[in-house]
Amino acid sequence: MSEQRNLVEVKDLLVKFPIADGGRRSFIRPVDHVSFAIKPGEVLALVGESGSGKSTIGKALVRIVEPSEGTIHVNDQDVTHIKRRELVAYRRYVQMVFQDPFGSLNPTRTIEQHLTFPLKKHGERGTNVSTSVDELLERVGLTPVAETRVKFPHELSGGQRQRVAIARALAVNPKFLVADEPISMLDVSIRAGILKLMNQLREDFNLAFLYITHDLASARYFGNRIMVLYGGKVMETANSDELIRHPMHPYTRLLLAATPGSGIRGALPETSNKAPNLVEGRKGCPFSDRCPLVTDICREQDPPIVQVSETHTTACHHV
Amino acid sequence: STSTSAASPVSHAKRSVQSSTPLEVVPSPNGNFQDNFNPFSANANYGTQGIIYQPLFYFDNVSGHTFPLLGTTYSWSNGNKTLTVNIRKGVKWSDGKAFTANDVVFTFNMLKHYPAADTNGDWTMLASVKADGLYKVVFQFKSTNVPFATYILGSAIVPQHIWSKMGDPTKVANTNPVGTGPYTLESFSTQDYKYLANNHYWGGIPPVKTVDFPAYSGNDSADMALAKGNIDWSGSFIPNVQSLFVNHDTQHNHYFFPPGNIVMMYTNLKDPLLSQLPVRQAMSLAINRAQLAQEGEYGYTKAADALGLVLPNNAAWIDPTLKSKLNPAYNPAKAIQILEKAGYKKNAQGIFAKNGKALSFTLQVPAGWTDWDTDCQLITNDLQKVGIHVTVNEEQTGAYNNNLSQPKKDYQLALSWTNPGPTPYFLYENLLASKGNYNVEQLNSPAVNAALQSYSKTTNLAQQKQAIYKVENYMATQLPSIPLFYGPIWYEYRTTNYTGFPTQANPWINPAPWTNFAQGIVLMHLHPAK
Amino acid sequence: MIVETQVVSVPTKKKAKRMNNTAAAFLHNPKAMTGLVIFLIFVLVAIFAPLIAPYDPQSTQFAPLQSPSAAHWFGTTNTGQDIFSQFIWGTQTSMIVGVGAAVVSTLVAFLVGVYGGLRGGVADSILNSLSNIFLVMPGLALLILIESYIKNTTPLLNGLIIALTGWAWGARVFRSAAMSIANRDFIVAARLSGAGSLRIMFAEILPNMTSLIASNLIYACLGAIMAEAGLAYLGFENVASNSWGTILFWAQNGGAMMGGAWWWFVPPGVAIAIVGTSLALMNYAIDQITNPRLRVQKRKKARVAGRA
Amino acid sequence: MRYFLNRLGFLIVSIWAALTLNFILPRLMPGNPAEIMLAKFQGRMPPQALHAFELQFGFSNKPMITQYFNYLGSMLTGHWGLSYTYYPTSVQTIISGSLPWTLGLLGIVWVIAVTFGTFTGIFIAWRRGGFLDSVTPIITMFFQSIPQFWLALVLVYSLSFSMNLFPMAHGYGNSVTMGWNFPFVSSVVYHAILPAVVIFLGSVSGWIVGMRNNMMMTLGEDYIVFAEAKGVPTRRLIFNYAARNAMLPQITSIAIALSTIIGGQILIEQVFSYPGIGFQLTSAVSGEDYPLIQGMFLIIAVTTLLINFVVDMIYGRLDPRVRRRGATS
Amino acid sequence: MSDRKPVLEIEDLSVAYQTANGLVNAVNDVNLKVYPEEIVGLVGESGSGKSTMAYAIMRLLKGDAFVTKGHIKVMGEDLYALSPKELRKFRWNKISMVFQSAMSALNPVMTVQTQIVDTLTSHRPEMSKAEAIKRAGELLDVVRIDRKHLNSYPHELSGGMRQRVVIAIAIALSPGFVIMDEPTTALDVVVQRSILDQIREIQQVEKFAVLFISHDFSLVAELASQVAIMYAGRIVELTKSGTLRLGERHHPYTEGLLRAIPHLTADEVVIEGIPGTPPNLVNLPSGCAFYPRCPLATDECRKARPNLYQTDNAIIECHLFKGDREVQHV
Ligand SMILES: Nc1ncnc2c1ncn2[C@@H]1O[C@H](COP(=O)(O)OP(=O)(O)OP(=O)(O)O)[C@@H](O)[C@H]1O
Ligand SMILES: Nc1ncnc2c1ncn2[C@@H]1O[C@H](COP(=O)(O)OP(=O)(O)OP(=O)(O)O)[C@@H](O)[C@H]1O
Ligand SMILES: [Mg+2]
Ligand SMILES: [Mg+2]
Repeated sequence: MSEQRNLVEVKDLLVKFPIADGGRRSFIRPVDHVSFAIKPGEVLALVGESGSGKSTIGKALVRIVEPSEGTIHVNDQDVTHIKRRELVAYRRYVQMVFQDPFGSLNPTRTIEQHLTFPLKKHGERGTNVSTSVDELLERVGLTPVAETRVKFPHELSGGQRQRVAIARALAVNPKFLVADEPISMLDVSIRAGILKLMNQLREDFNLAFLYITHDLASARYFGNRIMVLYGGKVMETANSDELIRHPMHPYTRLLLAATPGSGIRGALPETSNKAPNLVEGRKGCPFSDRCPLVTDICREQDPPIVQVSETHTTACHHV
Repeated sequence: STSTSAASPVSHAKRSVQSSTPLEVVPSPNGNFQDNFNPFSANANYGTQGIIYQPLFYFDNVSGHTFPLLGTTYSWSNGNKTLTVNIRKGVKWSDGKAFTANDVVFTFNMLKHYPAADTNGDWTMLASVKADGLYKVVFQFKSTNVPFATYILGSAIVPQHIWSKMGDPTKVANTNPVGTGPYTLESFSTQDYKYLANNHYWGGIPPVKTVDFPAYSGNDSADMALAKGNIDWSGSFIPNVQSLFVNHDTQHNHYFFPPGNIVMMYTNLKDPLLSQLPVRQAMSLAINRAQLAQEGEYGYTKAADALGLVLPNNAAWIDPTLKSKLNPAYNPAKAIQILEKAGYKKNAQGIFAKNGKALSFTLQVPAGWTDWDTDCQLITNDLQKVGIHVTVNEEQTGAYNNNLSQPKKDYQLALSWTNPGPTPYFLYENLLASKGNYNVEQLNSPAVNAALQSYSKTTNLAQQKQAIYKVENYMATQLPSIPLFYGPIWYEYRTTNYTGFPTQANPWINPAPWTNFAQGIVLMHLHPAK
Repeated sequence: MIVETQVVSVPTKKKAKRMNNTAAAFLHNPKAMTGLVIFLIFVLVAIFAPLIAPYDPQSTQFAPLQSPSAAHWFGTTNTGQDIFSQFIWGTQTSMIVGVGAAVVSTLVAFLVGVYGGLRGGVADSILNSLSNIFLVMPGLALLILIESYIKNTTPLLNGLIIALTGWAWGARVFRSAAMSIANRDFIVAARLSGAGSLRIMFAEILPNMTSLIASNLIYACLGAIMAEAGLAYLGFENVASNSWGTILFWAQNGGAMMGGAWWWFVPPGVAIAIVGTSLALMNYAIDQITNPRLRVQKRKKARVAGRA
Repeated sequence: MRYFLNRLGFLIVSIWAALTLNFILPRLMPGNPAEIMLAKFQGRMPPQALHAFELQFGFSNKPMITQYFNYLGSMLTGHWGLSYTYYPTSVQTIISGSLPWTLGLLGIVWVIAVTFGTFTGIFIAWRRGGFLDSVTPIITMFFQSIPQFWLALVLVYSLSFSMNLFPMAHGYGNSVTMGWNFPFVSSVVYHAILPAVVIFLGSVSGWIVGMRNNMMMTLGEDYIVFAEAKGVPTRRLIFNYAARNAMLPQITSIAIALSTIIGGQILIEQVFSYPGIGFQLTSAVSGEDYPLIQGMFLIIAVTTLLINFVVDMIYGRLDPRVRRRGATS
Repeated sequence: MSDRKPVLEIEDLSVAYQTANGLVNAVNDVNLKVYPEEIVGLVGESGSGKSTMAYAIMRLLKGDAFVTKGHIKVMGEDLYALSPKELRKFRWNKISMVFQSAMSALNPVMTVQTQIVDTLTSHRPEMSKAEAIKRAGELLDVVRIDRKHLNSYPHELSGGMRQRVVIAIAIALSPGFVIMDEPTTALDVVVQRSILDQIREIQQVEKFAVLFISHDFSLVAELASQVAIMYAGRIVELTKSGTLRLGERHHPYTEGLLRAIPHLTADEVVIEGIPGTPPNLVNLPSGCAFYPRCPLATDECRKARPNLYQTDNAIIECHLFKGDREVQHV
């Protein structure tokens, strides 16, 4: 796997959003110089707390939000700022599955309609379309197909809807899927099914994933590697097992401590509910406000990314 | 030189009884009032000209009578280029100062100095105005124009001691008017204003102590108030006046709608088709005027005569030889004959045409003048029957006026009014003289011009009549425009509180309360009902 | 490859479409049905006006000011026109104006609101300010201002003007709805699968706004009928045209009220009130249907109790 | 503060828009003001005087852009020109004479309608499903659907003309003198009753139904259930918790309510010969008095905009979320 | 279990919603006891009737929901027998509740202080304003929020802080029993954890009993001493939380849930979902509600509703446990 070329290569990605702040226009940076690469068939799990910029990275990848700086290469093509036709073509390569299975399907359209549009849009015609719809539904386990096709989203359960959403993403035969917390709104009993389905898709089609989650356990289960994000910056990246067993960054440790079932238990810092400051112009490590190890340097300087091992990097002054 | 003594068949009644019941007057529906009692403003409140300010003479166009007000007599000399007026003695301004010839001279010189205030255009004819002592004023004309004296003598006179300090008379609201008339302003508000009797009025003590002018927004609210007996004297239009007004109190509620002017169908004589007499004749014959008067005008008026006279007001001026032609004929069959004789043939649409030109016209009418709208509808139908096609164009009043009054007239047919005066001359001059103010049809007839010219040069009634006869003949035969019906003067009155209003039996003066100068005269003739 | 998950079909009584559920709820709502039936009666009258109206509405062939009789159900005017015929033709005009203006203004509102809400940014700011301005401008005053320059309008032109000045409220509603829908993931998903803006507006968003659109149509229709009547009554409409407003104009002009000719001014006024109420009823019902919280439950059992 | 500036900005922009609209409209129409003015005299004016009038009204042939800035300048400095119908009275004099009447009547009725509507809405929402809840909206909807001028005419005819219960016209009796004296004030109140009733009937329904619906929505909110659970007394629950929140969306719709009321009032003042702006506006329109029409429209627009601004400010006070968030309208 | 009088006693409780499609049986014949100072977890999938039960206990069911059957006693008092006035007094003094979503449980237009003070003064009219404010400050101390936030509006607080405020309001009158309906689901893991720690801390000080509702197994397992597992409106198992792991004897549904969660630290991660979807509550399956999804279902499961069986650590409603002692109540 490691010999393969990267399918997705993100370098120094930066996304800015304007915010209204006391009348002046200023910006927040939910994604602040993030770099990573994903190989075909690989799953990169992106964990981090709410508002840390996970979805924004995912959306930048499928080009729903416009990257402000940095580059995104997919299949060696620079897709950072492509427009129109190129973009449409690009989106046959990458697709996205969303968190909320209720919101990601149009309540007024049938399952069939949800699937036929992308199929047609990407060139399929006539009876092909119908067979393709059947195939897709079968592939995601929505049988009996004939019954499912004519249903409206509200007639399906959350898990079934999420399957439809995956089927829709698959309709264009992508090589890369951004899965933005696809199971977090689902019931425990159904989550496993979706995770297994995605696992299978990875194996069957060598599909690569950016798997966004805030649940370390599922990240470890599904992800080959885990990337921990805080305040728009990458804190730590490592192979899944490695990260869980040998967390280096204080934030990763905090996360693990908060996750039931982890060996690490420790007092959570008092300030643990303070949201990271994303406003452009802030200095130092974004975690410095909450970090138990914080020193002056943390507040002043961006920590450098330290290569701990071949597959393990972390960004902390104290490692 | 001839001296004309102003004849006044009805003199000011001198009476000492004064009733304190206010007289409620609604000249016409109105928006809110504004505090403006400037006699030189076209928008001054009702009564400014006549109840407060007065001219030297008032020339009535309904009765043809002349009422001497601040003047007593006038005479012409110097080849009818000099007009000498004797001023009434013993007149006081309502602030107690005496009125003299100097006030008259001042007023005219002020108009000369501020042409914008000279809305009668007095100085287009005047060369100079001079006082000859305290009670005589001499007007010098640039050229002879006897009838023009009506305008000059009819101009309101203001006190020198006040207006000399006012500055530009067009820019003042004159909220505290001081005049010579029978009343002074008592109070003003936007919804009503009141006049109070001027007990030092030269004509005697006014019989009505307070005259109240309330504002009514529309016909309906004014009509309701009228029906309810809240209004004594009104000049507003009422549909079904008999049932809606008179029947509420047959003993006291009265109305009388004397003809005020003539509503014409103007034909643009610059139009190649309309300039042809047969076309105009056919149109005139095809229109059922009686129906217009009955349906369009609620039967409140009559079909107009063919000569362009306002009858019976102008009855004294009818050319005896034209008596038979007085009533315009309604004869569609003959209209068709005339057109056929003139070489017109009906085309596929059933419209008469010659040389490929069909008799198809647009007829302009001001939007929202509902009675005229109905009239136009009827005219369209009438003309359609004889093969003349008319499309009605309802125009906004501004545009409509524009189209008719601009040097380049932009219309084919138009329904419009005429501007009459104490004698037919004024209407004719306006309508037919090449330079007439309302020569909408654009007639340019040397014969008519000459006849009118000869009228204006003389003070001799017989000569004037001869001139008028000529024009009457021209009207009857050439149809420069097509008279349809008389425009009525709306006038309702109630005799519960006061009597003495002009009546149908004795229409001695224009009875509408909105008639400037006449209303002051009428007020002096009222007396409290027993 | 096939993931073993059996689909337990969620029991639905019939394979009714979702839309039909709302429609069905509408049809089962007594207020809505009353409104709809009344409105449809007027629509039918409007459609079949030429067949229903016994006489030429403008013809002055009858005796003036007759009170209602078998020959003249609503009597005659002071110029001898048959008021019933005028009323029927007026129904047609007023319904065309109402429905037409409703459609036009809703369309404008939809385009402005949804486009702005979807697009965001400068375009949205401009469109939003524009609709806010139109929203706070006093409607009738604006109409009168416009009418003062273009007098003598036909009812249809008036309808158009009413529509073009009256879309702001709808645009505002549509915009906020579009904004909340635009943030929903299915719009993003549609875009990802290649849908363009137009498709998103009309195929993805529009069906999700049917109740808003319906309620806007109703609201606009009511507003247009009333505004047209007001304008006509003030005389800002070709008086030769035939609408409820012009009947009132002529009635007022002809002193109907004072002359006791109630048959002349009562029918148009009452008709407007009835049509208006029918529309308001439908609107009220739509609110209740689409917003479950507004629904009042008719409980068969006591709220607390429940001791079986 | 930010919210305030934002709203102020909107106020200024909309006033500018109203001004510009006011400038553009007459210039889009055929004919120029001079000709329209002359038309007022319906041919009674000798041509000799025409030029005089052109001078008086200051008709200009300057370039559009110059005219525009002159216009903006004079509008802002309160020089709204001279009325055609009431020349030489200035437009602002006329308006200042009628504005108090309109604002007075409108303000009082509006306050009554809002208060009554709000309380009724609260009440019927609290007793949802009750008799009043099912009947009140329908009755008020019916009244709202009646053309107001028509209702006004019917009432004037029946109550005033036939039954003598109320005056038929005007803002006060002609026999009283204006001022703060009892006869005048009572006469004003007496004259305002019928117009007020009509405006009230025409506008109250929206408030009732709107408040009811908002109340119902609010009553379903978690914080109401929570407050009820934690034992907040019913009265406080209804007014401080539910009604206060339910009123917020109502306040934003004040704009529409206000312009509806103004619209209705224009027609109604006409019927009652009420000496307000609406009556003045309609007569200005029939008189084609363009400076006056423009001034009227402007004052109506600006008044509405100002009231909206005030309402926005109140809204900001009532809803703490807004102050921060800035304008979301 | 304990001889003390339970703070909560639910007997055969059934709750239904009246809908257009028929009666939704959200809670069916539920029995449950909670003893003083005890934390009991209530776990179940979305829609299994957890919140409905909580509302029923609080007598807060609204509109179309009503208790069809059974009794609820809180501290020996039948809430449904109280007059509205008594009810208002009883609630919050004796039993309070933390709502599912803190954002919507706080009135957006009132400051934190007002909302806390309202709670206090509504029940203690004798309390002065100043006293109430002082107490409000103390309560914020308890949930570790800076007192300066007394004058904040809810939207000015973070999600975690809001939830703490709601908790503060819930314990304002020191009730003996607090229902917590998924108090942390909407929050971040770290925040969630710190709030849970706090709840535990406060609970240890104030000694109230808690019914803790959640759908997160591992969370509840750490917090509660006992866990009730709810499926389709029934409590299918009541178990000691320490035994919630694979390998112990559990209801097939519980086992399915345990298998469905990937474990953070386990060496080998295999997960298995429960096939199918929860049943329609309008017409429940005749026998065991779980049988359509149960891998071990027999014909009997389809026909008859199972009885309750007491195992070493749990009470389980399942035919598979026939060998164990049958009990009547949880
Ligand atoms: N379109 C946008 N405009 C402005 N700010 C945005 C926009 N989208 C996201 N943000 C902000 O960027 C930050 C990161 O958001 P993002 O959705 O990427 O977080 P996340 O890690 O996915 O959080 P969650 O776990 O809640 O989904 C947040 O503070 C959010 O408010
Ligand atoms: N107002 C209502 N009308 C009809 N059915 C309802 C209503 N509220 C809830 N239900 C139904 O009752 C059942 C139980 O709902 P409840 O809210 O108690 O579930 P829950 O276990 O709390 O779920 P969650 O974990 O999602 O909060 C569900 O099937 C739900 O669909
Ligand atoms: Mg996200
Ligand atoms: Mg719940």
